[in-house]
Amino acid sequence: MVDIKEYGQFETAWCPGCGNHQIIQAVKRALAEEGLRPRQVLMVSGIGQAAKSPHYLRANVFNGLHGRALPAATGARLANPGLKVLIESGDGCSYGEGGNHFLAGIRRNIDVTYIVHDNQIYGLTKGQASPTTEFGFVTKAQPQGVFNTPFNPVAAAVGLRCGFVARGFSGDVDHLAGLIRAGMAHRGFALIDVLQPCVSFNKVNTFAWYKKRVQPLGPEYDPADWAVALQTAHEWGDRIPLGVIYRDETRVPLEDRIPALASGSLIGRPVNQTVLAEIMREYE
Amino acid sequence: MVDIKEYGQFETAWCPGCGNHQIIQAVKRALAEEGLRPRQVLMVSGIGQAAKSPHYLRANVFNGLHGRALPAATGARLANPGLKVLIESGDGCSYGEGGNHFLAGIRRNIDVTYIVHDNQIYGLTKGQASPTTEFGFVTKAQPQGVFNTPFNPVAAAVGLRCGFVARGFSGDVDHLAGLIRAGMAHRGFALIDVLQPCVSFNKVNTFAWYKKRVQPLGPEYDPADWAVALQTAHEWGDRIPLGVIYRDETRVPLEDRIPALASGSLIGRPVNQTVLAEIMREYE
Amino acid sequence: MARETLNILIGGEAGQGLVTVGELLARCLVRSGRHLQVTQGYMSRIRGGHNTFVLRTSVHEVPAPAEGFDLVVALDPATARIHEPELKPEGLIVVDEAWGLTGGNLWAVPYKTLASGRYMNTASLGVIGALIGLGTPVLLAALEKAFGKKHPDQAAENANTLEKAYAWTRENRSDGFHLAPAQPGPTRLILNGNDAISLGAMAAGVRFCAFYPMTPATTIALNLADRAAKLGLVVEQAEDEIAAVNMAVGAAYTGLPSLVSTSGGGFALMVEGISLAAMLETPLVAAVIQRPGPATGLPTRTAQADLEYVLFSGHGEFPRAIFAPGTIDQCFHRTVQAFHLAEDSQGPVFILSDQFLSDSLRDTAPFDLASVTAVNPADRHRAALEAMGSADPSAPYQRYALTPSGISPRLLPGLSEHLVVSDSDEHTEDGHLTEDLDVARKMVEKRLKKADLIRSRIVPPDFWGDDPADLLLVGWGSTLGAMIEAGQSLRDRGRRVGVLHFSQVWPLAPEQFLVRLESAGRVVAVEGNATGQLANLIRRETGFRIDAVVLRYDGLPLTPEFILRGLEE
Amino acid sequence: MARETLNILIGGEAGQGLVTVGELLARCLVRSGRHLQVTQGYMSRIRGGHNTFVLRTSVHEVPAPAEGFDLVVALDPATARIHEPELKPEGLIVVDEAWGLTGGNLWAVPYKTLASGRYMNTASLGVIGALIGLGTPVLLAALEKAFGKKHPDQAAENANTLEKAYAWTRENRSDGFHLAPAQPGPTRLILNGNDAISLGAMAAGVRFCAFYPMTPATTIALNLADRAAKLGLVVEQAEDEIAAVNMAVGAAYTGLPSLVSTSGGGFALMVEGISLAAMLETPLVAAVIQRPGPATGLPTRTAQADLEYVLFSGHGEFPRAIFAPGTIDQCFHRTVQAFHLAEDSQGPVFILSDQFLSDSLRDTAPFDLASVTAVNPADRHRAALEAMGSADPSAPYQRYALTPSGISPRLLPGLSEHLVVSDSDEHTEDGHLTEDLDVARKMVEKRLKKADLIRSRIVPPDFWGDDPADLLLVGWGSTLGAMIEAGQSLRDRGRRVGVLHFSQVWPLAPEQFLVRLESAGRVVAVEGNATGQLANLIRRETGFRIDAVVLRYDGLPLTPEFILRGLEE
Ligand SMILES: Cc1ncc(C[n+]2csc(CCOP(=O)(O)OP(=O)(O)O)c2C)c(N)n1
Ligand SMILES: Cc1ncc(C[n+]2csc(CCOP(=O)(O)OP(=O)(O)O)c2C)c(N)n1
Ligand code: SF4
Ligand code: SF4
Ligand SMILES: [Mg+2]
Ligand SMILES: [Mg+2]
Repeated sequence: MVDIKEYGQFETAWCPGCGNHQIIQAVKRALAEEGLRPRQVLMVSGIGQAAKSPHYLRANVFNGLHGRALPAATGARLANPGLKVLIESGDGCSYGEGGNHFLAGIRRNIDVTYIVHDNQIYGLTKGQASPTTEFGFVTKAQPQGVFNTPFNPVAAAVGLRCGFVARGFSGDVDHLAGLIRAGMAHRGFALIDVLQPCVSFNKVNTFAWYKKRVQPLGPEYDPADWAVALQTAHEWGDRIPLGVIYRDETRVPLEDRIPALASGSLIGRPVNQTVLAEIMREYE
Repeated sequence: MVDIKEYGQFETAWCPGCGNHQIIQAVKRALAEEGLRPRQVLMVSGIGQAAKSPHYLRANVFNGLHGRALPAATGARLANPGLKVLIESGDGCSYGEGGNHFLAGIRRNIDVTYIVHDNQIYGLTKGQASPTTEFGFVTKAQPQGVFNTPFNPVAAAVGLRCGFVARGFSGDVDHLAGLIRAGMAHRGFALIDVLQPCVSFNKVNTFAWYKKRVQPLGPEYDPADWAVALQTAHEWGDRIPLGVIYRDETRVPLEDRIPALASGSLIGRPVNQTVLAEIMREYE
Repeated sequence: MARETLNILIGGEAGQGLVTVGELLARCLVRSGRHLQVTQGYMSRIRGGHNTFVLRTSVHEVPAPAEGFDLVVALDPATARIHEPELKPEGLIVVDEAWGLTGGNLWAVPYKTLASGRYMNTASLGVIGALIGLGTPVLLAALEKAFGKKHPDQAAENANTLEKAYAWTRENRSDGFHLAPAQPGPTRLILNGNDAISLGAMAAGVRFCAFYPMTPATTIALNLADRAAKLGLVVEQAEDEIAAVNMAVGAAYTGLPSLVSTSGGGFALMVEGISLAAMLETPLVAAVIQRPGPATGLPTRTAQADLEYVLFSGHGEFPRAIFAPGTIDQCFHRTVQAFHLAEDSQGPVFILSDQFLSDSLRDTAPFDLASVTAVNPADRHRAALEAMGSADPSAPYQRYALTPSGISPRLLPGLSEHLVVSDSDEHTEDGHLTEDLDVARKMVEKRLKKADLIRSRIVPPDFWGDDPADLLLVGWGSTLGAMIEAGQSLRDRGRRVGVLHFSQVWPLAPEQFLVRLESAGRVVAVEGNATGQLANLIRRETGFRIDAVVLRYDGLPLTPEFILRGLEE
Repeated sequence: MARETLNILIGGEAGQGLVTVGELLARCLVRSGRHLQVTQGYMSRIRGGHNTFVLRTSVHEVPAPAEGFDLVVALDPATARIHEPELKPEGLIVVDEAWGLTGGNLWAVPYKTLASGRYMNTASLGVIGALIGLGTPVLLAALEKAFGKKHPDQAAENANTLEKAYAWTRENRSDGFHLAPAQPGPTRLILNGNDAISLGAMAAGVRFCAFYPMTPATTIALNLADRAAKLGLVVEQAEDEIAAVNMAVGAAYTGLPSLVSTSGGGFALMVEGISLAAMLETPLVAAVIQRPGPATGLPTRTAQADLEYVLFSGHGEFPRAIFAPGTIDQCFHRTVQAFHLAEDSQGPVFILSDQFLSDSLRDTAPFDLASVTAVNPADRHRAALEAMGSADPSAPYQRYALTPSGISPRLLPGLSEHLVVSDSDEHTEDGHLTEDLDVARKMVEKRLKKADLIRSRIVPPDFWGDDPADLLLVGWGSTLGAMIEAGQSLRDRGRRVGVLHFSQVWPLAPEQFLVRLESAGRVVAVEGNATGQLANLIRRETGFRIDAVVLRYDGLPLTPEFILRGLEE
């Protein structure tokens, strides 16, 4: 276990009362408890309020483009499988602009822990609907209310047989830190969708609203049972289950399948001149 | 019923033996049987072998960009809800490059019939893996075989509660034409994933391979039962179910929700000068 | 002595309501016959940080923002500290007594005794109003317009607070900052660049807008969404910018005048769609509101660094037009022109604005709506159909008929027996894909031919000042006012100065401006970028090498003072 | 009399195997000491249609494709019909007797009697080999190399068929098309532009390639994928081009020399990522293989119409370099340079090629691999670390330290105690996001400063011919050979002609070429586009107005004949 102080303490640009404050706390705690030092960690994000997270802890940081955290993280992981790669970004970034990468990343099963700050809104751009915004929710961009069916990321991920799917709540840091640790321990793509109140733009799904509904899954719950997981994942109403909803430890992460990575990171590996010359000779 | 001859007969650029030939036949038959005249129909496609389909029947055609058929179709439908809008494109176009639109289109529930020619390969670009290519399938781009878990579009769509989800087979034109008619009759987003042999690049999922596995759902099957549908949708092995896998007639299509469209197409509607002047006065 | 002009900064944290106070004050100033130009500076966050709302107001027209403040109204202590160095010698910083700040230019207001919690901003308004000599009626009317309907329960307390703060200020500080009296003339609008673009689009007949939120472009779509139901248009928030532009092309193909709005990073994702619009010969208006890049850059600041990027966006070759409004009025009218030109040339047309202009509230004469004709593709469809007369509807309609002008009669799908076929591949006249290379060549030529129409309608650059000039300032877009004010101040010092402003930056017609460049003593380009993009473009088009540049690229708008300093270097 | 040069077209439907025959023939020609240049023409379909594989071969070097065929080998009847008009007066069209075609230039071969089904192409090869006077050993060796391992069971029948067809041909037509004898010199490679780019990338140390399939760029990634396991690199097919470029930037940030390859429409989707690479100061090489646009255009044909598009891609302002190889050798070496320049300037560098060059097999001397140094970011990391000496690792490492050159010492994440922070927002020296506008200004200047390094390494344009020239042809990329051949043919007629070829099109250094332009009698730009993009760029950079243009934009490569016709106009 590493001292959490190594991860520092930073002033943030978030609103007071925002759920992001707790999430970053949980992330730091999980990293320290896993015994990871900042230099071993790469935090990747896109753009949005959530995506500022990597600036609020000490680690290697790749704060890329809106919606594109996952491909960047994929490239980084493939480059250096020695790095622990975490992604933190918003629901808009991850399921809106980045929706195609979400689908592909799960299929690719790259070993990253993807923490989505799901405030069901586009926070940084001042409150337009995100894919997870509830039906009927009124915003300046949706003055008649949202017409779209909300996206249930947990259900989608389980449906795609993502090897690790969890739902957390920013209001329960202990529980969340545990989920993040479990996600990091999982070898392969791990999704942790974190319910996060946005005090400025989401006046519907407030802290109280979540608090009333979230309910951690008990020890009797078996996340290995896919059919049950699928059903649990679709639960969203008076009860919203929290915890590891689905876990399949048998899936092989992409990194393990790529021959070039069998002997570890490619960084600094010199060009094999013999092989290169052989390749050139194929063109004779 | 309209004479199918209205839809013409065209030479194609497809390989002899390709499943596309049957699909276009089924589309024409469905259109004619639905009593639609070519002028009422807009065929939208992206880029790929499948996406050439709209050139092989008489209709209005929007053959857009690779992966972008659905947004273009959405714009066209919102512009003129009097048009019957069908999309025909490939699995790569629809689930690869266009994956984000697929997710969003289902949530948006725009009233289009989306026919995906699913040959489990990128045909036009000469045989790279598509999202639906099976695990282990070897191509020039995947010399060690595909590492990704294949995408099951039918299961994904049912999971997202798409209002109409069907699977067809190019080898059974009658059945397929029926599915397309049902898809067109459905008010809202209708997905028809059509298994289609590619004789040039997919030597695994051949006509015989499909033929041995596909099995139309019987009359006892109730596509209204979502839980059963989800289970059925995930079936992919020795038996591959064909037919309408899920149907929910209660979902309201987007077009019906937009106030501006309450009185029909906006095409040619003059600017209401009184309202415009009022709006300007808000800035006084 | 009363002031003709005041430069007032209201500063505070995001979420403190400085925009509310600022907008109320803006309305009062304009209602009372003053002119106004607002500059907003804000951070990429929702609460906290340091934001500013600067009102430059005068009894004369206000062409530009200026440096140096007469009044700094601090809603938080940081504002006082940060802006003290920018205070003019006689200037005043209004602070809250409760902060315990002291200093020569500070003036402490006992807000606690004047107002309670939620009415603090109303008190500020009262203080400022009294300080600059606005009457209570105009202040109360503005309050009522803003909150009357939304919060009728707070009306009385609002009015009370305002009057109390007003009275207190009059008693304690009656000197120094009163604005010269002005006669309210005919009604003026108060709106910013994005408001004017939205209004222009509505007047031009926009029927479809697809967007993905992106500062500083979002408000255009929000403006339209707000009026979508009553004006009859569809505004769709897309899953990404790629979807937005493809939806718009789909809607335009079908017959709706369509708009997309975005900024640099979002526009990147539209680039393929722009090329699509060109290939399908579909009218499309794209409003690109610039902010500093590369990448995410400074999301809430201003820049003029995407001219070349937009000009050469889209693979393959095709004609286009780019408008770059410099005033609110130009925002409106160039937008109207953009819709007409897109429709007439059947292709993409751009409006290139920036964050500064997009957020800059100004007073403007109401637009003459009656003089604006809306585009209506259905009318053209009918006309084209009539022109076809009794053409055999079973003969395929030639959507891409080769014509001398390059422009083909455009029918809309579903509105006649004729089928409308459009393909992103190279195509024959009937729209179907072809690999006939002779046809391909002709189609390239056809598309490029449409540049003639676009060229025939170029809005010439505006010239202001002395002709010939010893010094000619050349710029585009939102820098207009700063150039004119800098120019005027040099003229006041006896120099012969001209300003050449392009509100259309592509195409360029050398015959409209080259002699001005050649006859000027010294030509200086003034741009909000680091490489002089317009200067380079002018050289590309004319060979003329502009002598020097004054460039700003720190995210702030050009000011007259910045230009003057730059000219001295 | 033996021929020094032959222009041979093999034509047929897609799927008939004309590329197989063509490639075998190419190998035989080069093995037997001839030079070669291939031009491939194919349609956007997998079976049917009409494709061509043209081999121009000579005992001398073959700089360019040429018009007019000596031999047309028709694998289907359509080929005979389509290419009859292009046959030289003495030319011959080889057809299958079974088609029953007759005509002066037709020569019918009784294929049915020579070969059965799957061996038809082998028979063709035998026929052509005999016609042009290649010996059976070289033909058999080529067959063996191509099929020996893959289909050992067919070896005997293949050899039999070849010999039978060969013998039949020798008996029936021994005259006319024999190539002059040549001495096989030192080993030559046979490879096309994309092969050479791939090989250049491998030699330069590429370790990561992400791509989404797109003709004509796909083969670069396929070449790398084929060698990924043995050479130790990762090639990932992405879900779209956006993912591809962002993966590459992620991999490059982490320490791998990275490549993306695509064409115009796919590149559109990478534009935002290019801007990201610039902002993060991450090395990235992008190979853009041009085809005609706009939009999908002609997916399998050639063009040079995306120069400006690539040059101004990406919002915001940042330096870049664009290489435009004109030969196979340049494909290799410019690619190596691109990797080094990307690494040294810490930003995006482009290789701009086109379909013609990408598919054009040519003979080339083997590359001197020993002289190529691979880039190795880890070495630099170590060097930078050493230079930092005992710097306190708890003091934040300044990834974006402001230095006089604009280039900051670059560490890699995870390889030391120092944390590497990169942000697409404007950032401070330590990489964290900032809204300090003074820092923002300095960072803009820092990034642009890196242009100095790029400028210091510009590959000057190559000059060929007479100096000063009466006529100077100016071009870039794949048109090199056609320009030289056109130039030579004019020189043969007594004119003083020069050719100026840019294998790097950005940045331009006027001091390297302006005097050539100014001293030439007449300057003509030769480009594969419709607007003269290089000509416009030269004017932008130098003010020099090129007198005339010869432009081709029908999807076919420039030929010497096309240029000569264009010059006459
Ligand atoms: C390509 C692109 N499009 C749009 C934006 C503007 N943008 C910045 S943040 C954001 C939404 C953020 O929402 P979310 O991801 O949910 O994060 P939150 O702020 O709610 O934490 C958008 C649309 C951008 N930066 N880049
Ligand atoms: C933006 C973009 N990227 C890539 C391509 C190249 N491309 C054309 S078709 C195609 C794949 C087609 O596969 P699919 O959609 O499955 O259709 P099929 O040919 O198999 O019917 C690709 C990658 C393109 N045209 N545009
Ligand atoms: S706007 Fe919402 S998400 Fe953003 S910091 Fe504030 S509360 Fe948090
Ligand atoms: S390549 Fe495959 S999908 Fe394309 S036409 Fe041929 S068989 Fe059909
Ligand atoms: Mg959010
Ligand atoms: Mg396919």
